[in-house]
Amino acid sequence: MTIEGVMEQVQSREMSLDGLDLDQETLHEMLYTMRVIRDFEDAAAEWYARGQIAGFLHLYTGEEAVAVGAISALRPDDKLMSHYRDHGHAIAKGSDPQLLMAELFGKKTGIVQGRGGSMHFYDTEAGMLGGYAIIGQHLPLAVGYAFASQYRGEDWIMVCILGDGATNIGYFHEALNFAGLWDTPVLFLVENNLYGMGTAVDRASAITEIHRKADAYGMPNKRIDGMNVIEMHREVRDAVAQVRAGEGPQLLEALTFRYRGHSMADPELYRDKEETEGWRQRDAIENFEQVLLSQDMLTQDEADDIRRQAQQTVDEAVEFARDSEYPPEEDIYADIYDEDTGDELVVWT
Amino acid sequence: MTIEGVMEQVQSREMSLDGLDLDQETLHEMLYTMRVIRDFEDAAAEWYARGQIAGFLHLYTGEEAVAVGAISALRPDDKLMSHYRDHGHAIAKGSDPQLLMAELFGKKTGIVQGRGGSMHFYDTEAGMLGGYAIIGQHLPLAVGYAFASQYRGEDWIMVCILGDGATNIGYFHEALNFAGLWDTPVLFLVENNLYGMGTAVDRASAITEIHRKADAYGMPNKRIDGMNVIEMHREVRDAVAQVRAGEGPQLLEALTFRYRGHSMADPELYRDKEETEGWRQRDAIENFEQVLLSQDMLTQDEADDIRRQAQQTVDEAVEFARDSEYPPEEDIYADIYDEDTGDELVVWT
Amino acid sequence: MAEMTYREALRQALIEAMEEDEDIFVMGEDVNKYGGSYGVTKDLADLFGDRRVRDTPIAEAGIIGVATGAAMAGLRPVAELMTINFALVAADSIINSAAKVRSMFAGQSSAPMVIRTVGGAGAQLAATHSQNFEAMFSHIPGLYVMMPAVPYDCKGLLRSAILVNDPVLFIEHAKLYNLRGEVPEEPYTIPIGRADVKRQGKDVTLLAYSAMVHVALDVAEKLADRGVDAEVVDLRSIRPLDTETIVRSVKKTNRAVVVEESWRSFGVGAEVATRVQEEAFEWLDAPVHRVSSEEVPFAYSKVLEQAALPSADKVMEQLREMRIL
Amino acid sequence: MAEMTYREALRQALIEAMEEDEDIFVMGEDVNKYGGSYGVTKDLADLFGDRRVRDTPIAEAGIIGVATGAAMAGLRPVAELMTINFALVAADSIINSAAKVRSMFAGQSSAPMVIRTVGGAGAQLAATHSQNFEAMFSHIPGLYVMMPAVPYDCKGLLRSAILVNDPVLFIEHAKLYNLRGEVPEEPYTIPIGRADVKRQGKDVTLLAYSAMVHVALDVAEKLADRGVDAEVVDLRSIRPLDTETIVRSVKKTNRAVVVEESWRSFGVGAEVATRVQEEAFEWLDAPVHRVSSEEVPFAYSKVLEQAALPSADKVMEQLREMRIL
Ligand SMILES: Cc1ncc(C[n+]2csc(CCOP(=O)(O)OP(=O)(O)O)c2C)c(N)n1
Ligand SMILES: Cc1ncc(C[n+]2csc(CCOP(=O)(O)OP(=O)(O)O)c2C)c(N)n1
Ligand SMILES: [Mg+2]
Ligand SMILES: [Mg+2]
Repeated sequence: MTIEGVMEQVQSREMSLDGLDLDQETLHEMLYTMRVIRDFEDAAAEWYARGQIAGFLHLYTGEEAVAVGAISALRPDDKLMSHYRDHGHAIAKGSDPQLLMAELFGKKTGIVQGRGGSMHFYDTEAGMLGGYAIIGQHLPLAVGYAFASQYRGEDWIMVCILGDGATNIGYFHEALNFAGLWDTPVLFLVENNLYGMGTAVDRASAITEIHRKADAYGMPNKRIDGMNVIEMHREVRDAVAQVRAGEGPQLLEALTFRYRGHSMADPELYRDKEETEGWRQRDAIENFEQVLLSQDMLTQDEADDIRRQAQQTVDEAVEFARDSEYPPEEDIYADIYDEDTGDELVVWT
Repeated sequence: MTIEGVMEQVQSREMSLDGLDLDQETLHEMLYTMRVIRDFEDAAAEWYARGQIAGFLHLYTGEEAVAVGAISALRPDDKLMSHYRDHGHAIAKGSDPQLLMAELFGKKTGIVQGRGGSMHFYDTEAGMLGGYAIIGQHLPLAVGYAFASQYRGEDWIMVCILGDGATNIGYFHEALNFAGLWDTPVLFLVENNLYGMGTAVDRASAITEIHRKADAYGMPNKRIDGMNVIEMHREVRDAVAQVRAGEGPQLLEALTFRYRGHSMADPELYRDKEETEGWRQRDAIENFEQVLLSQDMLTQDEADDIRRQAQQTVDEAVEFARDSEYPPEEDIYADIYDEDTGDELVVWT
Repeated sequence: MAEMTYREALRQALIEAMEEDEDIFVMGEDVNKYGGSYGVTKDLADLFGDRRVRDTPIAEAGIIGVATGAAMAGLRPVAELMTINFALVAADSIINSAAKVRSMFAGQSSAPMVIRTVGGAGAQLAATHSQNFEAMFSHIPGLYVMMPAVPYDCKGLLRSAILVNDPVLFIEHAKLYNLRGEVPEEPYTIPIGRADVKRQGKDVTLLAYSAMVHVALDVAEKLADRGVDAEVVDLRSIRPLDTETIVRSVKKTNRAVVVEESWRSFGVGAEVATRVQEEAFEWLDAPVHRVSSEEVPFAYSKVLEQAALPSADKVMEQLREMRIL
Repeated sequence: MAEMTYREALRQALIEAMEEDEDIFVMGEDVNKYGGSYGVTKDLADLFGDRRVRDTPIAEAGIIGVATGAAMAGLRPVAELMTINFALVAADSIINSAAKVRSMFAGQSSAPMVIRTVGGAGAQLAATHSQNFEAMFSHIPGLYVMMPAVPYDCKGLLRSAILVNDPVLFIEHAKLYNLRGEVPEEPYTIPIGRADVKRQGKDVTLLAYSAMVHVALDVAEKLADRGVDAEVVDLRSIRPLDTETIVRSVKKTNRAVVVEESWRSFGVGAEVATRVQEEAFEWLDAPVHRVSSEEVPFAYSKVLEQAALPSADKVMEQLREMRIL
């Protein structure tokens, strides 16, 4: 689908800061984070090509506005669960790029000590509670995790990120029904990048307005512009406020696009170069920068500075990753079962 | 839920034969079939209590209008798949009650030679292609079976019967999406009897208008009166005509009620006797008989005759079942794999 | 000690744990209003309310997923799957979520939860409702798999299952719920991974678990009449398997037969037999043999179902072939 | 004979079968536009069109269910599961539908279908994407389970799998797709259930399958250098297992080691070892040992992944412990 065809489908508004309490510093921070994500993915691609990163590597390039817009609207103690295309989400949620890059390199200093790689970031401190590589599997996990907030009378909420393709698996149905039925404080955020691997949305889903699937669970839902970081922020802020207030779960569908192949192995036979090119023309980062510049919220010097800092952050992440050690072989036996379980409970012979 | 509360939710019409080409003989046949189902279930309950039938026994008592109304609108070469509460469907689809009863008794003469029991009737000739006891499992089977009709350019269709409870499992979502996407000629018929085992619909499903779940697959859908055999016939006839014409799958939700417990083991702690009583007052069989009598489509003598014949059919079924032999022990090895497979394809050592 | 049923022992373990720890809650199909399809959670809702005894939709993948998420957040769910046959629709949740989060996330997460369910044939429920999947799930690192045979073990093992910080698949047997036995009033634990010698003997070891323990004990009685002294080892825990107790027994008796309700090929007996020959090869006077279910889907008809199940007669027949009789 | 890759041999078997029989069609995630995630169905859509090469939603339970329904109706689907890890979400469809309809409905129905999928670790895909579930599925009556190791077997076994009238789980190995070997141009079948002696020897039997066959052959070369003559038996078919060929080999060599990529406990090796001791007890000079994957979820990092996998070194080590070396 061309970007024009798609964008007709959302009430894509101009970026407007009206009614948002985003100060200049926060806006700069958002731009910076978007740039870090972009540069992080470029570096990951490079080091994958150089053979230092392996496995499946799914890059987030092009979708930065979704992660940054959405996650900037959360409280630090809010939680997030994501799928395997999780780099952008972890960075936006506050994970240290050095630990993430070290993870890609399979190092002991990685965010999960080299156990999970690209698809399985987890960072308790940041509230980034996992990238999950089985499609849809984390949806009920997210509902269950959010249920704990409700069970204990707390007010943090859970954001659960998934792809358009994931809305077709049984997990989606069961999880959304559970959430709707139990009123768990979870916001489902669908990143509709028009493809699940090489399969376009209309070849995989009987309806293409993905967000309307949430109607089947009585769940408020909306399609929004995932290329517009400000609108992302606004919509997620509003939805989260209601979810936090105990009004039940919601679903947002952000229209976006991945500039690269599904994974590094993808020859992209299923779509034309022009399609991608159209989206790149409307790049969310460049757009955001332009808007800030034109609204005098950013000077050109500041913009250059942010660009430089982001690149430096990523360079340092690569350096850290390269300098780190691989885990020792005996690590394979770690964390299979709780190691502090006493003999009165478990005996292995 | 009281019957009044429920019935407000369907445009429950008076029984009217307008626009239907149901001749008197067919109407008598329908009444007869309903009575056979009712009597069959009573007999099954009796012989279960006497220890001649075992396992899980889920009776269809109260829901006869759904099976008979729906299936009378099919062509003989149309197919049907059902769940474990399948007696009524098999009888309505034309299976011989003697073979069905023999199956309940676990006899070699049973419709599946004693292999399946109550939950797993299967009758190729009648186009009754199975009762399935794993909730939701038969939905993709039905879609796949119907796909064969389309693949081969034939025009028979598949009716897939399921319960309200089954609409919450992942299979439902995946199967309906497949059907919607591939436009397979299948009609999903939900028997909403207000409970899945002991769990009322509103304790299991985030929305209680079950039929609206089909919107998520772009599938035409409607809630209809499952206690009105004529309306059942009319609605299914109309839906099937469209499905057969290649207009894609549909879903109908028939509101109905089971008079008995979920299975013979059910103490029915989760609902009041009065609730059931209310439904029994509006009994679909008595109602239908009254309407036929009052519209002069049936004389009292004929009505009595039908009643007698139905009872006789069931009595004979029981007799046949009792007189039949149990399968020989060596049957356990039959039909595990195709027995005609040659050595060039499979060798067991 | 009180006498109570297998069902009641399970129920007591649940009640004791729930009284002690507010984070423990029960969820599953029909556990509340209906009281549990096999009655184990009967009246629990009266004791602990709807908040802690939660009916769910028919959605096993979701049930286990939701329970796992709650466990990751620090709650301690006891999720009921109505029968183990329905564990297949939840297989990914069990194997790829619950059993993986601790290691995949390098110890930052864990899923302390119990999946209570019912296995076994014998109730004429036919092919899809009569299965034994313990071998399949016991293959999975990160899971514990329990199968108690008597009320005493039910109470103690369920308590351990609730207390450990990892997911436990706790498989009860449909035919044992009304079995009575001695059970202490007070809470106690039985270590997961410890087999139990249910009968001492010196001539042959019968290795069994769940309902088959009772078949083995029955056989042992019959053997005693004929002057053969059988030892009956109840595995109780399938993962981990108590190799030590198994091997100790076989080193004493020099001959062993596994009695299992699962299908023979790739069943529990294969692992048990392999470990025995790995660790007690020199002590074995004969191969370890298996008396298992016939490798066929179970049929409804009683004749057929019984013909496919292991029985005391079949074990006796096997012992005769081994010339132990 | 032509030389071709494992991938190409599979593709050829598909093409030949599809040309012969209009009822055969291929379905699965990304089999059409993308060409199959491992390229086995590349260009098939150009040859046979969208009608017979069908992309599906990400919905494995549905994929297998739909395929099973189509098979029941007389079509012959070849359904692709992108990897065997995703077979868990389809476990119920495979085990409780496909493998049951023939017996449960007393022969009135059947599900002639192939489930093509990919197993195995070694590509740094971490815990949920590196698993081997052949033991679990081979436990199920009604299913066939194939695991070819070389291109020749791929083509012949896949043809048999397509031709038999029962469901076949056909598990390819991700690391073998580019392996080259001799493959006849014309169609041929290899009987399901026949192991293949990939190397004759008299001193010890190495029992392996899939990628581990190549480890075993590698070990055999190393052993030859040291004057030990190993026989390598490629199981190929896990259900049914070719007890005859296995036992014949062990009766000749008197010693056997299973090399398997699956986790040890309740894995394929357990069944193989048990059958060997059941049927060749008197011929065994030592217990049958297993070299398996460590019982841990696979980690991403290469060091960790390799440390958990069986290797020629580990097999050599085992042989040393058995004093074969
Ligand atoms: C259950 C399951 N089936 C298949 C896959 C293989 N797979 C990984 S990503 C993917 C596409 C997912 O698409 P989408 O949800 O749209 O997310 P996107 O990659 O576009 O961000 C597929 C099919 C999987 N990981 N899990
Ligand atoms: C996957 C699965 N989970 C649970 C069950 C147990 N079970 C059998 S019938 C039933 C209730 C089904 O209710 P519904 O679909 O409304 O059909 P009804 O019995 O009311 O006709 C349940 C939970 C099952 N058979 N399969
Ligand atoms: Mg996508
Ligand atoms: Mg119901």
